[in-house]
Amino acid sequence: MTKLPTNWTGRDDAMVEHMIRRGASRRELLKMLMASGVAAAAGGSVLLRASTALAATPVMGGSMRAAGWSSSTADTLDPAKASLSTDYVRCCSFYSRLTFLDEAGLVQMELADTIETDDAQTWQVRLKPGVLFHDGKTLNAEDVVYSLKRHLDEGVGSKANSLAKQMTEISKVDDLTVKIVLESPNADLPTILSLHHFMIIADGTTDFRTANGTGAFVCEVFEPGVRSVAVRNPNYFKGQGPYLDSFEFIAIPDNNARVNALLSGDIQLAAAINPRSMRMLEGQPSVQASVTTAGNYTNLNIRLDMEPGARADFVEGMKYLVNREAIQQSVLRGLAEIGNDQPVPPANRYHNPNLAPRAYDPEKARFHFEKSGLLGTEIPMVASEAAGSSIDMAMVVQQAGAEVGMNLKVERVPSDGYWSNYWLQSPVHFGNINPRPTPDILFSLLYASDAPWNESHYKSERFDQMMVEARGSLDEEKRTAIYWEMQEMVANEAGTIIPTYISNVDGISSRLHGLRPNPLGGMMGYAFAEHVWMDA
Amino acid sequence: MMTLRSASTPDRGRKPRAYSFNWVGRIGLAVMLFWAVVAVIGPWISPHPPGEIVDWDYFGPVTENFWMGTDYLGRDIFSRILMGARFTVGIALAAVTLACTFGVILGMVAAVTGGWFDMILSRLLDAFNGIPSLLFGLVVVAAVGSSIPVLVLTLGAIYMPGAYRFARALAVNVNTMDFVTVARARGERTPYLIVREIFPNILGPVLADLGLRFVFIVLVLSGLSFLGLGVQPPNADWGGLVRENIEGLSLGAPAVIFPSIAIASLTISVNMFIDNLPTKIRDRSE
Amino acid sequence: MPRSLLPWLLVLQRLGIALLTLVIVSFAVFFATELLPGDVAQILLGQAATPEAVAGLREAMGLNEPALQRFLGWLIGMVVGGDMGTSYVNQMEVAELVSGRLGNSLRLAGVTTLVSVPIALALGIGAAMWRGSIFDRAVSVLTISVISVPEFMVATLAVLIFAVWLGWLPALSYGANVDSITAMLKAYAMPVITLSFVVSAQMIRMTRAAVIDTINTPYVEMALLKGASRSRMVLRHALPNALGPIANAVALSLSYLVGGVIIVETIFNYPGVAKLMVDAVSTRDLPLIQSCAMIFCVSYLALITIADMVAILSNPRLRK
Amino acid sequence: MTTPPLVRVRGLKIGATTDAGRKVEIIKGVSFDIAPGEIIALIGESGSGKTTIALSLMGHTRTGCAIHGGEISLGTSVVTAMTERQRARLRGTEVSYVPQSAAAAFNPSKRIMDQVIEIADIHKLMPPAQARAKAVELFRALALPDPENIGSRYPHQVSGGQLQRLSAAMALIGDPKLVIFDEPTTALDVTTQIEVLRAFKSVMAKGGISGVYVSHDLAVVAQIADRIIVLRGGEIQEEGPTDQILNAPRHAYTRQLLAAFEPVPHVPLAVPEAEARKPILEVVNLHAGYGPVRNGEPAAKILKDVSFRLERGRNLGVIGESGSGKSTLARAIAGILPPYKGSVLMNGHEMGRDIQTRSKEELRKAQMVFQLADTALNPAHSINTILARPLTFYHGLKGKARDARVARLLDMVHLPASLRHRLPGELSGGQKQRVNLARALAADPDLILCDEITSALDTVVAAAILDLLKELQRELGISYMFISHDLSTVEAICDDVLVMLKGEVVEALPAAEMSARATHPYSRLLISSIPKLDTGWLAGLEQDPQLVAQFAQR
Repeated sequence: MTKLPTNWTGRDDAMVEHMIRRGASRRELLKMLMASGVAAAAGGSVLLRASTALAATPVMGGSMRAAGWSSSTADTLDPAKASLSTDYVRCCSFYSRLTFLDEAGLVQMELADTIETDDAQTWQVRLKPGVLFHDGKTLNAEDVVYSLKRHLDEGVGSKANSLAKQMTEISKVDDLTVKIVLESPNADLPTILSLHHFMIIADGTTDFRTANGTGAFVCEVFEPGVRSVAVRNPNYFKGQGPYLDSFEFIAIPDNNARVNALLSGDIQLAAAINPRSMRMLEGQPSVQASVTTAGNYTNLNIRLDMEPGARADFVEGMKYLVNREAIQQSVLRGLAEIGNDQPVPPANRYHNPNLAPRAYDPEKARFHFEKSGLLGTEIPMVASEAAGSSIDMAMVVQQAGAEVGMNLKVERVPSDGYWSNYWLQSPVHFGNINPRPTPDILFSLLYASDAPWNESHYKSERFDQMMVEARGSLDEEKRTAIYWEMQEMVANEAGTIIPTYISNVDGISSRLHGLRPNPLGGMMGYAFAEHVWMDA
Repeated sequence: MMTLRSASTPDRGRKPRAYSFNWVGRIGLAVMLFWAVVAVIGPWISPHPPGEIVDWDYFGPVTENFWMGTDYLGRDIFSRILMGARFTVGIALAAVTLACTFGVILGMVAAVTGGWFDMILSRLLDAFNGIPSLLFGLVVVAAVGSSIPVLVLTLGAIYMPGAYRFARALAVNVNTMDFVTVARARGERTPYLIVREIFPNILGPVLADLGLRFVFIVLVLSGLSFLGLGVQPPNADWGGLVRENIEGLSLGAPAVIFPSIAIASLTISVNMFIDNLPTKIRDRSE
Repeated sequence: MPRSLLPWLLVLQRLGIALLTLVIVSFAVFFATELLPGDVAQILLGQAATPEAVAGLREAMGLNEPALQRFLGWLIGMVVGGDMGTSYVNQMEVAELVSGRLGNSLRLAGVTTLVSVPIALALGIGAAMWRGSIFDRAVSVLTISVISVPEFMVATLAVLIFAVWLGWLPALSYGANVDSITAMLKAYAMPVITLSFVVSAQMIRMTRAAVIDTINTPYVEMALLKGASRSRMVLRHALPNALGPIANAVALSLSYLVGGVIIVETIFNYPGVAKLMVDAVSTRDLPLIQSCAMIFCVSYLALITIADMVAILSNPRLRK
Repeated sequence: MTTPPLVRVRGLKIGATTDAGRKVEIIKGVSFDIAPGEIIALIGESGSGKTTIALSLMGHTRTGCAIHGGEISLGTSVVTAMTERQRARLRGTEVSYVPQSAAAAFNPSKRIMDQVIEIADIHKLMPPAQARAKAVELFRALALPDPENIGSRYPHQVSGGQLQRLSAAMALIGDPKLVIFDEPTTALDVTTQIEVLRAFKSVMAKGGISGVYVSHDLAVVAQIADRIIVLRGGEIQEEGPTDQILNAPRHAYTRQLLAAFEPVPHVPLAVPEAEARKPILEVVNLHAGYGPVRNGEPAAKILKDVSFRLERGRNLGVIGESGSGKSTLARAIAGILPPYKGSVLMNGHEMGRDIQTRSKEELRKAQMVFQLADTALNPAHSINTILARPLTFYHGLKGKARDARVARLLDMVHLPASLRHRLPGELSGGQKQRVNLARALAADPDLILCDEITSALDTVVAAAILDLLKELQRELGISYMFISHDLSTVEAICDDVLVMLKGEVVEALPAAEMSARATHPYSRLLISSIPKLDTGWLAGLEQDPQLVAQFAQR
């Protein structure tokens, strides 16, 4: 390890670590370090150390226990039904996908050897040969066809049903080749196939009490709502296989209990730590925080097709009333990036950086409310624990409203049934959208006129046309330009206020290494298990 | 002292000394009254609106401006405790009144009428007792959401069977007394027997029981809040305050310590008061 | 009728009433579940619950029959064959899902009982024996404080102190990796401590009250006038006659240990029946909800009945 | 006396703290001696401090009480100077206790033998086998049936009289020098009382044991005590040999006590001839019982085929021992316990079986007064409320008229009008019973059913109540049905007497000549069992053992 200059103290060390945890960029950090008179070289070495000892050599063996935040008897090993982070983690360790996204958000091949297309409509997927399922069966095209076709069957209850619908034909060409024909051209298919729901299972599988996949781990124990134990798959197709001998996954829904378990050493990874627990981790040498800003957001939706959202001034007023900075600082404790009311996060290569977030301006908000004639009317905002941090956000908005004479009332409703009963239904409500890898998925899911999750009931023919155009285009520059414009349209015209992109913070033991951020979400896009190792 | 006397034993014109109780009970009473007053005047004396973020920092320490520190969002805990008093005391009181009113009335009716009515009601409520109360609360709140009336009704429903059982047992005892037989032999109807003959004689223990039930309701309410079901934000009862700020516990944040103290002070004081009531009021309660 | 048959008839009557109670509870639970918004298909699909998807899943899960019909089917299966049915959510046998959790719950309840009942009885009897002494006062202050402090505070503080700061005990307790006695003791220590706190207070108070009640009877005064020591008066004369009410108090406290421990299960992540029921409710998994409710009810009735039996056995007048 | 006394009490003062924290002196400086082998009696009304003094001889005071002054010595040891531990050593060995109610003083959950020999166990006097043998000896000496096996029963399995004798065995097992009897026969029936008294007397005499006999009943005390101490308000009024106290009382209070024993002959009310022959109450073949009704008959049949007539202005006494069904009879007549067969006629027309089917007027005509004045008055209501209710209920009186009537009623029962704002808890037993009567009178009834209304009262107070009843009858012309186990009370007020046994009327007798006219063996046994104020009565009493075996519930 590089020797540190003498005026560099442990306190400074902690400060740098803290800033990194808060998501400070390398440039900001260096600026800070320069200002404090530390040599750039020394600062660099601190950064290196602080952002986990990346350079250390992986160690084989050992076992770990990780805790997610949600679990119930509905826990499933069926990738189509997977709905909670817990399911994703398990699916990632027991199964493999055709493709996956790396840290940079680029598509990499997993079970697929190549994916080819000429027109973005007809695709040829060639599989890697000799991949073995846990039960010894060899992976072939039938497994892939079965795995993908399941999503079209409504009886399966697939979460990816609406995405999968565009695959009008899925057929076996030969033992290792599958042909996929889409409804209309979509250049993003390889990215879509990297979603967790499109894990490949063996042909004909209907029993998911245990998992038979091609993943890095074999399922040894699975108790829904309790735990799973995974052991190393000796026949893993990626060669040397995972570093860990085994890992146990549980869920601790209570944030405080999860953090305490991490601090006491009962678990080595605590997923999705509430920002307000950050102070508990600070100054604890045995734990670290791993921050990912993948693009998960909690947004305030105002339906444009009914009162009060039908009055454009109300929507406009709300956009000024949302104090994004307060939400970032107070609700999320700085572990967020300020959002500009559109779903494509800064980490995404199609993100439009020129679109400035609306500034908090109570006067303008008041002006618009007055114009809409709703000043003083009681308007309920529906929030729930189901949409993370929405209650706190609602309180910030409500307080701001109270200050300009806008009577917004927070209505907290139960998590159970929130998604079917309030989300998309209430005039003013909160939603929570998990990261999606491409703007096309986001737009077609959330903003197209016929989008299943059109949160604000936004309708624009032009937007729909642009979406189809970009989707079918293989010209990157053109795509980017279209996507930038679409982002502007959403920010200005739709009723979805996206105040921040929320960072995911995973608490990890200092003994755990190899965890890197991933655009598909926390815990390395839920696939951490095969990449991490433990200090001996 | 005066309030207690007139409330619990309306007809008794004994010498005041007979109802004096020791200093532990007096402290309990003083704390109870203190919180009752706070519950009423709280909103007028709180320095900040309960929802206002007054500090960009969180889990702030006790300072000149923020007497009990700030919470996880940087709101003033002192103001929030003053506001929470109204919800905690109010909801618990409403629920306990509801539970006791229905429980006591049904209990007395069952004791006096006896027979099938008594048997069926007792069985039903017994069965209800077998359902864990927190789970019941969770289910109800999951079904209809959490609002103050729902909380009051739920908590009231949870404790009604207990109040019923207690009042029934007392009323059965009183019902066998000769003065009830005298009234019955006179030709008095059931409502008279219940209201005039039995009720005054079970009032003392019922009030003592009501106090204990109040404590349980405060705790169940805080338990429900802990599980995420309580008063609508930005308001919160004390249990809700503890839950919101539980992360601050290991930091020793005042934001979690003061609401906890508030809960404990209320429940302990009620217990102290009840435990030290003069035996005349309490003796039939155990 | 012959005298010897009488107790059996009583037992039969008891059982009949218990069964009736269970059926009543079952119907109540069913209607309550029906009131909950959303059904299992909607919940399972979550954000993906488009009307077509919900309809498809419902069809596939066989949920298109009217709910009442399904419930009655379940009830008949339960009453006739003890068949708890199949979970809607994950197609597992409810019996299988429940058995492990119930084992956990019973183990936790059992260990807590073993720890708390002797301590509570000892403290309660001691406080009654030396009524008004420093010991009595200390016990009363202790019980009042314990009764007055919310359970989650006790639990959270226990975790902070013993797991996080001292590192003596694990912060979690979920039944895994219990391969030695020490490991088991460690795993159960924290929830057991918390629960013992919660349930003991009531038992201590009731025991003390019951013993004091009997101490005030003429036969205990008679024992005093025979020259018996305080402990003899209490242990040999008062206690046997206070067993009935004490058993009742213990039963009520213990009934809490099966279904009422949701907070402890949450904080220590202990997979017991209470959490299972919460899960079942949140997924509207009717067979599972019903089965859990039955378990709570049966355990409650069983405990109450045991308490009654103790009361009867300890009293020769009722024993006939 | 040449031998030193066994017990020496000098200037004994005992204080008590009330619930409200007030301190009162309940024993105000009492001194007396007990010689070895002597039995003294402590006589007094309730509240006279007789039990408190007796218990203090064991160094025991009840909760809230404490010995404040004076000295008690037992043999050579000074009880008042002892520690609690030393006193415990004394109890059971030097001085032992026979309680008022053996039924309450036996631990219901333990076998009798274990309790009887417990003293031997506590003080390590002898091995258990020897103790058991000694207990059997005592059982035999106390004339208990089946002495070998009675010890293996539970207390609820033996009768009250047996239990009382068993408690004496319990007291004697440790060979005490002094035995304290605390009203040991008060709870017993008269026929049982005789046997128990005899047993006590003989074992005490045989062992030369000293005794303290606490009682309110002079006639009983006369049979057993050598000396009598008369107590009142925690002070000794008079002390002397039994004969002297009975025959030549010096103190006015003693004379008052004795006077209450004098039978006051009852003068029947003069009623116009035409009225007199009309029965006010007629009971025909009345059957009643408790428990679940099957085939129109209750499980436990108490009253069997009772018939009688009560004429206007006359009083009917009903006597019998506990369990004879006399209270049930009153309840059946009042409709509280609906009879399942037979009928009750009031002024010639038949009344409904239960309260619901009777008219207000029918209910009003027959009023009932209960034995325990404490439980018959609602402790939460003021006297005014209690008396006003029947006035409103039956007569629709309100406001001033009602107030005036309440005042009249209080005056009729000789209670000051100022009492109307008090609660029952603040009244004495006698006052409460008067209020009870006043409430019955408020209905303006023709008949008052009096269920043992004087039994719980002290002799003097009871006598006053009887006087009041007579006075009211003269003024209002009402009739009484008077239920009692005490023959002298019945004699004092009734014209006719029904003797009841096991739910049946065995004989109807004119009250004035009961002993002379009784023909039924049970009536004769019952009448002969009443103790007389004569020291030689018990010794001279001869009862047919066959009769006794047949009827007495010993």
